[in-house]
Formats: sequence, C-alpha cells, structure tokens
Amino acid sequence: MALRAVREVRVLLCKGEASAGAKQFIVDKYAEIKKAHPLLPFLVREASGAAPTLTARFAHGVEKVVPLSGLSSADVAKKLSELGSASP
Amino acid sequence: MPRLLPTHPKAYTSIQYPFADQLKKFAQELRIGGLFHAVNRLRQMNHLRVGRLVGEDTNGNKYYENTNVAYGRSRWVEPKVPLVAFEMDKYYDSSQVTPEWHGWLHYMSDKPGPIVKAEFGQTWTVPHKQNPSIDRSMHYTPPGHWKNTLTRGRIGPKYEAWAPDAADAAARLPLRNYSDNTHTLRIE
Amino acid sequence: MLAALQARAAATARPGRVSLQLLHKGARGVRSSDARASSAVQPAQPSQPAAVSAVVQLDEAGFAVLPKELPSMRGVDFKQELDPRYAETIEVIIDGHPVQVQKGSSLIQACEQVGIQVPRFCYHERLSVAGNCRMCLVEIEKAPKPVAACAMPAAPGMKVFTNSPIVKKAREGVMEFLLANHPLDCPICDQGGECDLQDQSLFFGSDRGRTTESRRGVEDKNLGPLVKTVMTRCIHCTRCVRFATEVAGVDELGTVGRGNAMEIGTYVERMLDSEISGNIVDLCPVGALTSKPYAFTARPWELRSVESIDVLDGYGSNIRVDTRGGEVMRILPRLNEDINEEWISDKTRFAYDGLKRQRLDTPLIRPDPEMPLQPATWKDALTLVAQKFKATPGARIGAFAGPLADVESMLALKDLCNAFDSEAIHCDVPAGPLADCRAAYTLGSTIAGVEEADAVLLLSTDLKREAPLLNARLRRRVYHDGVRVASVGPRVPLTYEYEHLGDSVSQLLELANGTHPFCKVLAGAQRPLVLVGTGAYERTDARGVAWAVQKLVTSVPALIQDGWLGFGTVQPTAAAVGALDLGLTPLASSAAAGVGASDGAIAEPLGLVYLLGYDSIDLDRLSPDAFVVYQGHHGDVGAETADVVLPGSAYTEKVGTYANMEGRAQRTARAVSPPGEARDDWKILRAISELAGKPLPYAGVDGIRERLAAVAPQLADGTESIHAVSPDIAKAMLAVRASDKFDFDTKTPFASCIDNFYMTDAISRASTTMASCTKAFAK
Amino acid sequence: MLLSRAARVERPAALALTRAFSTGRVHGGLKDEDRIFTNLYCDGSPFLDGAMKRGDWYRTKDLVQLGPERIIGEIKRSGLRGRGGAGFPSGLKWSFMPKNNTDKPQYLVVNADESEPGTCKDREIMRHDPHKLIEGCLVAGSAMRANAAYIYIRGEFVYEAAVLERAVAEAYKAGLLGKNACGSGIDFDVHVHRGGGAYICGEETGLIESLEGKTGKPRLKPPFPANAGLYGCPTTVTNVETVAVSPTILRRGGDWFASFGRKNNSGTKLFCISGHVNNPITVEEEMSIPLRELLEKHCGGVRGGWDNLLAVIPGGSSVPVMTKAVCDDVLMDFDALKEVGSGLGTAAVTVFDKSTDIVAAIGRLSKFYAHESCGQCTPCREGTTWMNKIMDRMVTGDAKLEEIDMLYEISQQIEGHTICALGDAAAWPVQGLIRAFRPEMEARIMKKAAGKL
Repeated sequence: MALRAVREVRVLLCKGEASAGAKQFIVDKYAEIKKAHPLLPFLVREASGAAPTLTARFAHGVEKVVPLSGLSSADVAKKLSELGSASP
Repeated sequence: MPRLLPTHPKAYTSIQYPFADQLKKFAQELRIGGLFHAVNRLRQMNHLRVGRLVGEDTNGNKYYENTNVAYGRSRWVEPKVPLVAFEMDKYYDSSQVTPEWHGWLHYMSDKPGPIVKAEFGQTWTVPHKQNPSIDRSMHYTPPGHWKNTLTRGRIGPKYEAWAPDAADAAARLPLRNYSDNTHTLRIE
Repeated sequence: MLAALQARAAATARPGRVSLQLLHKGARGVRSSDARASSAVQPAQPSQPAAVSAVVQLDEAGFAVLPKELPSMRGVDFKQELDPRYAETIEVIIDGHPVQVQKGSSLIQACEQVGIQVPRFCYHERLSVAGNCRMCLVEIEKAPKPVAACAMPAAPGMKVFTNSPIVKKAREGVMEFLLANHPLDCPICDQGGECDLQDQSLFFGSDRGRTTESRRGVEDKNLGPLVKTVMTRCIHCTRCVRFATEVAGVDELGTVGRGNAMEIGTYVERMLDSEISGNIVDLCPVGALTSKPYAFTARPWELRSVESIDVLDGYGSNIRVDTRGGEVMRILPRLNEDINEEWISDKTRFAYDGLKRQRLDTPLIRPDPEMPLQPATWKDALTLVAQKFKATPGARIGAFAGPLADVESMLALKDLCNAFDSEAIHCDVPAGPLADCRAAYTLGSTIAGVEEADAVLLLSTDLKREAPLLNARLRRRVYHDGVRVASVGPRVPLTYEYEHLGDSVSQLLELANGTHPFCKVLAGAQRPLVLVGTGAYERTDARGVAWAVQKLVTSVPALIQDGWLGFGTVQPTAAAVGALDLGLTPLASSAAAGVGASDGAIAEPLGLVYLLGYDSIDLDRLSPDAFVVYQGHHGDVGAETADVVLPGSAYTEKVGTYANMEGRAQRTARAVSPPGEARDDWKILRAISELAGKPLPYAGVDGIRERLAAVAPQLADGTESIHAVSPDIAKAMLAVRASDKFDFDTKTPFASCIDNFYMTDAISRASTTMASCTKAFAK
Repeated sequence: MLLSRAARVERPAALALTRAFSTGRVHGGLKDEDRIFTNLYCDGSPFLDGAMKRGDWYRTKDLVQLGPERIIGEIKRSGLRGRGGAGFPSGLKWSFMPKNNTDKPQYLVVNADESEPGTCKDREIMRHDPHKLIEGCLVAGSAMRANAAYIYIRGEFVYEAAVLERAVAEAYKAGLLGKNACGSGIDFDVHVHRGGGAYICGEETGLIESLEGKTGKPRLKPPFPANAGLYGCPTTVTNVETVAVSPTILRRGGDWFASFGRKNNSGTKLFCISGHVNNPITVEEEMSIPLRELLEKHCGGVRGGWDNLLAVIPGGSSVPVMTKAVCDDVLMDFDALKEVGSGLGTAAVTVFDKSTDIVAAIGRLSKFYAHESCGQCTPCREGTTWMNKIMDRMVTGDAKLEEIDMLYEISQQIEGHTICALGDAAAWPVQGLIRAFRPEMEARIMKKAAGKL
C-alpha cells in the first residue's frame, strides 16, 4: 500500500455493525501499514453515532473522505489503496 | 328669650381652640420667667412644655417630667444653651445626656440620675463626655469629600495587564483589593 | 417583614410535600402499592428509566440518524436501575406517607429520597457518619426518645415523624445549644448568606435566645495560606476532620480537649499539607473555615454563577465560576459523580487570581528584534502574521499548542498550518506509545472505573500531585477493599500504603518481560490497572519506555478485555487528550523524526513559529531568525520571546471544548469577558487565515463545531460521555511496535512530570495564592 | 469480724414499711453464710491462696463445662440484673452474643472504670477479692463464647490494678487461665488494661473506643457492641460486680440468688454508703433492704439522728436526689427507687444531713459533668456547661427566679438527645434538685435580691 502523497489518515468508526469491516481491517492490517509507513499519522477514532469514514489528507490541507458504512475489510483496504494512489 | 336652663359649659375641642393649650403653657412660662423668658422659650423650642424639674446633670442639662401627658412624652431633657441662642442644633446633641440620666430619660428605670449615681457609680469611672462630632470641625470627611482637600484614592484595575517592560509594570496601579480599602480611601 | 420571612420559610421548609406527590406519580420512585404488586410478579424488576424518544430516522445508507446532541442521561442512575442489589427496597412510613427506600439506607437518606429536608450539620453523604450534631433528630414510633436520623438505618415498616412536636422541640433545643457558644458575628463572617447555621436556625430554631452567659473563645489555627480559620465559630461537626482523614488522607486535623473546651485543630502547630485541602471550606457548615484569598471580597448574593469546567489539570473537574462585575471572585466545585464527585483540587479552586495578573489585553508587535514589544492594533498584528504565513514555506512553519489550548483553537491552528502545507503542528505532550490509538493516551478505565480495579501498577507518577482527586479515589479503593498498589517511580507519599518496586527502567523491563513478582499479581487480578504518568516519556529513552509499556500492557490479558481497559495514561494537562485526538503531533517523536509526516523529510530550521499558549519553548532549538507569534492570555515565557503577541482568552472567558484524561469532552462557559481587546482563540486563527488568503471553511461557532464533528466526533457531541475504545482494536494497535532494540537509560530514575503542583501553567504561575502555597508547601 | 460489724447496730424495733413497697417480707439482714464477697474488708489474703480457702476456683472446670446455654439459663433464673447502673437483665444481655460466629473473635470487656462519684464497690472487689472477678471472667466469658476478657481498670486505681495484675499472673501460673483454662478444654485470656482516667471511659462504647487506643468518645448505637464492639468484633461490656457474682450464683444455684430481694430485683448487692453517716461503709446486703435500715444497721445512722436527714442520692451522682419524706420508707432496689423518681444506679448511697447546702452539692455535681463531658455531641457539650454556669449562680443566689424553669427546660433539652447516657446523667441530678428543693432555691434567690445574703 503506497501512501506516499498522503500526509495523514483518519479512520472514524462507530460503535455499531456499520463499521465491523473497518474494524476488522484495523485489527488485521494496522501493523502492516505501520511497518510500511512508521511516521504516517494513522488515527483511528471511535465514537458512538459517528458515520464510519476514511479520511486522507494530502498536501495543503486537501482532504478526501470515503464512507466506510457496511464495507468489508477487503473493501476498506481497496479504498485505502485507491486513496494512496490518488493525487491530491 | 330668657334661658330656662343653665348653660352647659362648652366642651373644649382643639378644633375650636387650636392654640388654647399653647397659650396656657405660654401663660405658665410667663408666670415662671417673665415675658423675655417666655418668648425666648417659644422661639427656641417650637413645642412648649411645662413640667416638674427632676434634676440636672453634670453637663447642665435639665430633666423634666410631666405626668399629665402621654407615656413617652412625659420625660424630656432641655439642653443647656446660652440664653440667646440661634442655630439651636449647634448646641445640643443626644450624647449630652449623661449615663446616669439615660435610664430615667428612656423609661428604663424610675431612678433619677443622682440616685443611679449613688447606687451604681464607681470611683474609677471617667467623667462623661459628649460625642465630639457635634462640632462641625470635628466631622469626618473622607478623602474625596468636597470639604476635604485630599483626593480619593484610585481603585485599582480589575486585571493587571502584562507589560513587556518591567519598569512599566511597576508604575501601574496595583490590582484592586476588596478586602483592604487603604488604596481607595487613601488612609494615611 | 417577619411574616413574609416566615411565609417563605414555610414554603421552602416543606418541599417534601411536592416531591412526595411527584414520587407518587411515578416520576422516579415506586409507589408502595405498585411495588408490592410488581414484586409479587417480578421480584427484582426495577422501574424503567425515562425512555428516550423511540422514533428512528434512517439515512440513505439505511443507518439510524443519530441526533447531534444525545439526550442527557444525567440524573438517571443506571447503576441504581440495573444493579439488582439496588432493587431491594423496603417500605418506611415517613410523616404518614408510605415510601419505598433502598435497603440499608439511613433515615436521613430515606427522608431525602422523598424530598423531606431533615436539618443536619455533621452528616455528609461522602463522609462517615458521626452523628454528633444531633440536629437530625426524628421521632420513631415506639422509640423512647428521638433518634439521630443520620445514624439510624431504616427498617421495614418503621414509622418516622419529622415534624412532630417532639422533633421540633428537640431541634429547637439543639439549635439553642449550638448558638449558645456561637459568636453572632454574621455581619463580618464570610459564610454569611450561605451559612447552614443561619439557614437552619431560621427554619428550625427558636425565635429568641436565652443565653446570657459569656461565650467561649477559641484561638484561631494556622492551616496555611488557603484556609482561614475563625475557630470561635466552630460548631464541632467534625466534617473537616473526617474529610482530612478519610478523603484527603492527612491525619493532621483532629479534636483536642473535651467538653466545652473541645477544639478542632492540628495537634501540633502544622499546616494542612494536602492538594485537596480547600474542600474543607465547602464542607464547613459555618464560617469557621473559610477561604483565605476570598476573605472579605464578596458576598454570595452579589455573585453571578456560571457552570464551567476546570482546565488547570487533566482531570476536567466540574466547577462553578462565581463572578461579580466582570471579575472572577471564586471557584467552587460542581457535582459530577463520574469525575470530581464534589471535590476540587486546591489549584482549581484558588488559582483564579492568576486570571487577573499578567494578562495580555492588546496585540503587541516587536518593531525591531532589539526593541521591546509595542502595543499595536489588531489589524496591524494580524496582517503581519498573515504576511509571514504567506512568505514562509510550509516546511518551515511550526505550530505549538500549549497546555490550556481548547480543542476548537487547536483544530483551527491545525487546519491553518495544514493549508500552508506545514505538518509540524505539535502539542505540549511528550510522545507516548503512539497517538494513533486513543487507548494509548487516555485513561481507558475511566476515572470512576479506577474504583473497580483490583490490582494497580503506577509507573513514573506522583499521583497525589498529578491528579489529587484520582489519587483520593484510589485511596478509597485501597482502604475499603484492600487493593494492592505498586509503583515504579518516585518514592513519594500517596496517602496510602503501596509497594515501591523501584524507580529505574530495569524494574519496568522486568515487568514487561513477566519476570517481576508483581506480574503475578497483575495476572491474577480480574481488573488490573496500569497507570502511566507522562513523566515516563519525558526521558531520552522515551521510545524504549513506550515500547516496554506496550509490551507490558499486551502481555497481561486481563488489562484489555471486554468492558475493561486497564491501561491508562495520567495526562497532566487539559489540552493533551484533545490535541492528540485531533492529530497534533507529540513533541519528542517529532524531534526524533524530524518535521513533517512524509518519510525521509529533513528537518529545516523553523522560520515561523506559532505558539498557541505554549510557554515551554526551547529557545536553543529556535533559530535566531525565526519569527515567533504568541497567541495566549498570559504574559509568560512565550510572550517574552515573541515578535507578535495576539491576546487570546482564558478558560473563564470563552466557550471551549476540553477533553479530560479519560477522553471526556466537556465545554467551558463564558463567565466574564476577555480583558481589553482579547478575543476568542479560534477566531483569531480564522482571521489570520482570511488575511493570508486561505480562509478556513468555517466562520461561526456552528461551523467549527461541524468541522470538529467531522474530524473528531468523539469530542463533538457535547454529551460529556466517553467513547471507549474497542478492546480488539486497542489490543491490535498497542501490539504494534516499531522495533525491539532500544538503548535504555537505567541510571536516570523515573520522575513525575510535575515538580510543583501549585505552578504548572501560565495561570497558576501568575497567581499569588499559588506562589504563597509554593512557598509554604513545596519541598 | 463480719458478724461483729453487722451486729454493732441493733435492728430498729419498728420500721415504717408502708405503701407499695410492702411485700409481706422485710428484706435485709443478710446472713454471713449468704455473703458472696467474703473478703470485702480484707480479712484474708486477696491472692490465690486466700481465694482458694474462700472457695473460689473450686471446680471451675465443671462450671465452664456446663456450657453457654445452661450457664445463661442459670443466670436468667437467678434474676441477676446488671450492677453497673442500668440494671439490664444479665442473662438476657449475655445471650445477645452471636452463637455461630466463626470468623471473628468475641470479647468480654469488664468495665472496671469505676468513676461515678460516691461509688466504691468495684475497687473493693478488685483489691480484696480479685479472683472472684477473674473466675467470673472465665465463667461469664465461656457463657458468651468469648475468646478473651479485657478488664478495663480505671487509671487512678493504681493499687487495685497492681493487685489485679498479680492475681491474673497467679491464675495463669496455676493454669486457671490461658490455654485449656482450668482443664476445661477452652482457651481463655484475661488482659488488664489501665484506663486513661476519664469518666466517659466508663460508658460502654466510650470504653471500647478507649480500649482500642482512641479518645474515649462514645459510639453511635446501633450497631450495638454485641454485633460490632471491640475492634469490630462482638463484645459484651459488663460491670465488675456482675461478673464477680456469677461463679457463686452457678455454685449455689440461681434459685438461691433469686431468694433474696423482691421479685425482679433479686440478689445481694454491694452498697457504698458515704456522706453524713456516722460510719461510711461498703457493705453487701440483700436487695430491697429499706434505706433506713441500711443506714442505721450498717452505718450507725445519719449524723445527728434520722430527723437530721435532708436528702439522699441513692445510686451514685447521676440519679435524682430524694427528700427525707421519700427516704423514710423507700426500699433499695431498682423498681422501688424508680417508682419514687430516682434510681438504684450503682447503689452508691450519698447521705446529706441538714447542714448541707444541697444547691451547692448538686451544683458541684453539674460542674463534674460539665468537666467530664466528652464534647462530642452538641446538647451535652454545650448544655452541661450552661447548666453548670446557671447552677453556679443558683448557689450564690445571683440567678433569677425564672431561671429555675429555664434550667429545668435546658436539662430536658439535654436529656435523651445525646449519643450516650452522660447527658441524662448530667440532667437528672439537676432535675431532682428542682423537683425536690425548689423552695430552697427560690428562697435563696429572693434573699439575695433582698440583700440579706
């Protein structure tokens, strides 16, 4: 997963079923991502009532938001790599 | 028309004779001290009263009683004033009443001053002094009063601004202090 | 006049009637007959709490749309509703009304449940029962004499009278005795207007006194610079003694002498050395113990109260700010069972005079590096800063948020710097394990949850100074349940007994490797708790320590389990959790990594340094040509180094969100106006962005809240709830370690992150009260 | 010698026993063979050799092995009431101790903090017959399933404590206490604790506090000591005399003990007579003995003859005073004295003849209570001092007539509103004075007002 242009990743999770896949993604893939990008802030935040989203911030404060509601772990991985390859 | 029945004496009403009792008292004063005395009294006190002299205290005030009037008005003090006095309030003050007469005057006891003094007087008591503030020159005027040349102190600011310069900060007024008013009143 | 007073007294003295009717309508309690009926069918079925509205709206994706502000659940005690222990009720007849009360409660609590006010002086819910004021005497049917309601447990079928002639006579008698030796100096007493003795003698006392005896005089005691004593006013309720020994854990207060010569005092002339000593001022029902800094400054009826949050430490105590004429006159605690109960620390209570000193009230500009700062207009100052933003390349812009920064301003700061392509946005927190996972920097167990722990390990923390009230909770746990506490760190008195395992890294490594004997205790516990002070990360080998802590935490399975997160960091500042939630970078890790998030970026000397209330700037690391902007409310170190000073507002002057050490977002309230030309912090940053040509996409307070909800929803809803981290995520994330090889500094002992409790931030450093405390108490 | 003391005064020919007290039988005149405390006047050695001779420690093993139920049953049959003042039935009190308690030790605490003014019965037991007490500890302790007994002895009783400590050491040495006490199979320890010397330490819970090493401030009840007493364990606090008589009751049978005195007031009792009698004495007598007989038989009568009697405090300083009219025919037991508005208390009879300034005497008592109040609860702390101040003025006659009523009201405001009974004890003498000697107080005030005093 190349996240070269990404400055910061924020994963917001809710407490419900909607973010089950995203949670599974964190549990499975967090270590891998962190190994590849040890200095990339990869913020995982949970809040009841929040809409599960994946936010990537690029240079000059440009942010891209992807909703994660109901996505499976593999879907989330795909979304993340899409974001990583995207140019801001 | 001849009167068949003897006329009943007219009942006295203050409405009919508004000054009757005052005149009567004036007449009594006339009898006591003559015209000058009576006129002077009328001028000095706008309420004439006549009563029994009970006694006199060390300040020269005279204490009178008239048991024929209502309770609460039956005892009074006549302060010692010069014979011809204008501006009466210059001369009397309630603190002129000496302690031994105070009780009698306020119906706290029926013992007049000399008896009180004999019963309770101690050898070590200091002589009674009236409140000195009756004298206008003794009146307290705080700083800022129009008669006081001292200006009132400035109450400090509610917050103390940071000054980049230390000398600047030292020159500022100190923070206001509610528990200590020495700065605001400039008490020296 | 008197008649009016009496009418008022009568109206207020019997609130019981009203509440009782409410209760019978089923608002909170159970009507006795209903309870009997229901108990026959379902023995332990508590009544339902007030139900939340049931209409659910769905969004496009089919998920429930949750309200932005969840309905407040305060006032509904879930513990009470759900715990079957609390469902056991008994029937007591109070003043002829049959009422259901919890089993085991005292009569005074039973009366309180139904809203009948029983007068009391010595009784306090959070202290042990003394029963010595005898004011709460009530009559019980068939009892030979009136009994103290505070000490009498309610028994089934007990008939209690709180308003009978016997009770009235007893109260009058006790009140007469209390007043027999009480000086009638109400006009010069600071307690006047909020005095229990005044109120209760009006409501329950006789209309005249009979004593003609000379009154007792007692010498005043010196309890230090915070608590003023006028011991002649003391009515010997011993609340202060019980608080000191039971909650604060200092044994200095006690009663000396007997009979009428009994006095409250320190046995030997000694000051009350406790971080929570100020609470005895609130506890004292009369004016015997009053606040020394507040003495003779205001009367309670002149004050306007605003309910707010304290930010001088990371605890987030709920406070009430009392103001008069735009000045903060005093700070009092507010009840919050989950955080501070009803206590606050001395710094919270007495540092308010720091809000009046050293204030920045006008923008300042340094025209020349050699010249002092000169007052300027907002326009000039902001334009200058905006120019600098435009002129400096993003990699050379650095921003630092201080310990008192609110979440909104930090968010605006981050957005502003990001827009100028800067990544060096730091907060005043030493780097812990990692900021990615919320479990790594908050108190996972929650503050109230500390009282459920059954084995506690403290690492590099002087809990008594870093979080005095958390320490008091832990003390209660130790004393009531005999929980084992061990500490690796400074050997300091914590007011209870604990095992001191050592103070060097080697003990931590033993614990992390599982070779230390205390590991067995942690492993055997149901709910173990590891509390780490941030002092552990203020070291040269911070990354190694963080690695060891992570290893320790993941090696004990019970530490992270469903419903229990036994790993907590004791954050000493109010800004810390909020800053890390937003993604501001901790300091040390950025120093190690260089500036910027991208791999391999090279640190350049900063050309524009933006300090948001940040006063611990390292001047050596600052390049001499750096342009320093200081935005804050106090003229401290930061303002002295600055080239431009922008006056912000303190926590009593703005509405700001703060997250406390357990991650609970709370909002302060605006009690007074900011001094002079000072402004809200986030608005200043918004104005700079406007002038710099890259306006932030929010203008009003609603806008920034919306943005906050998008970035950090756990801080946004304002329901003051904690959003706990899921155990599996915490476990997975805390297990990740960058490497396993570290150099450890075994020579340097673990130390606490604060050395002087009374002076930790710009406000408390400016406070003269805190200065005198430092003089009196600091080692 | 005992006989000679008793026979020194002849029994008055006719005693006025009338009213409700008449039971058909005249009580009093306890025979020597019925005495329990046979060494009250130190005729023999107080230590183990003398005690053995007097029959103490005789088959104590069998007494202990009777078992708790039978011992308590026997005590209940004897009708023994607590000798410390309240007169609570002892058998009942002992039976309150938990029976199936396995996790906590149980204690017997003997209240030897005898500080009631006028009372000197326990010290006679402790210095002249200590083994009675120690044996009683073992017997009573085993009856209430106690593991140990604490004798809390008043600090001022230096000699008594020395004797008691020596006696306890003797008993341990002889195997009567400690492991397998008397060979009965139970382990029982007796500790002697010297008190701090405050009147309030004689109160049940104040004593427990003091024993625990705290200031002797009475605790709130409930919980009662039988549930949570010394160190939070079940505890029974009893008076010295109650404990000391129990072995003899068991040896001679409850019916023997119950044969003395009127119904519900049975047994023998130590009376301590002090004040204006010719021969002040502590003597063991039958309960329900007429007061007059007690005084005339054992004390040589009131100084100056019976007609010279002014008043009597029949039960220690805390009970109300009785006038001569009452004293003429009152019986010395719990119920009779309660009926006349006083109480037996500790049976410390203080006699006042007509030379007494009774107001000053009661004033001194209220000074004592003001001094001894522990200061914990409001009515007692403030009220006793206030009463003392008023009584001081009553003594000199400087008070006002209305203040007598006020004093009575204040004493009623204290009574029953305090944590312990000291408030009641302080209030009762003053109430008794006002009830019995109000004219005397009024006369003094009026005399003073008239300038004749």
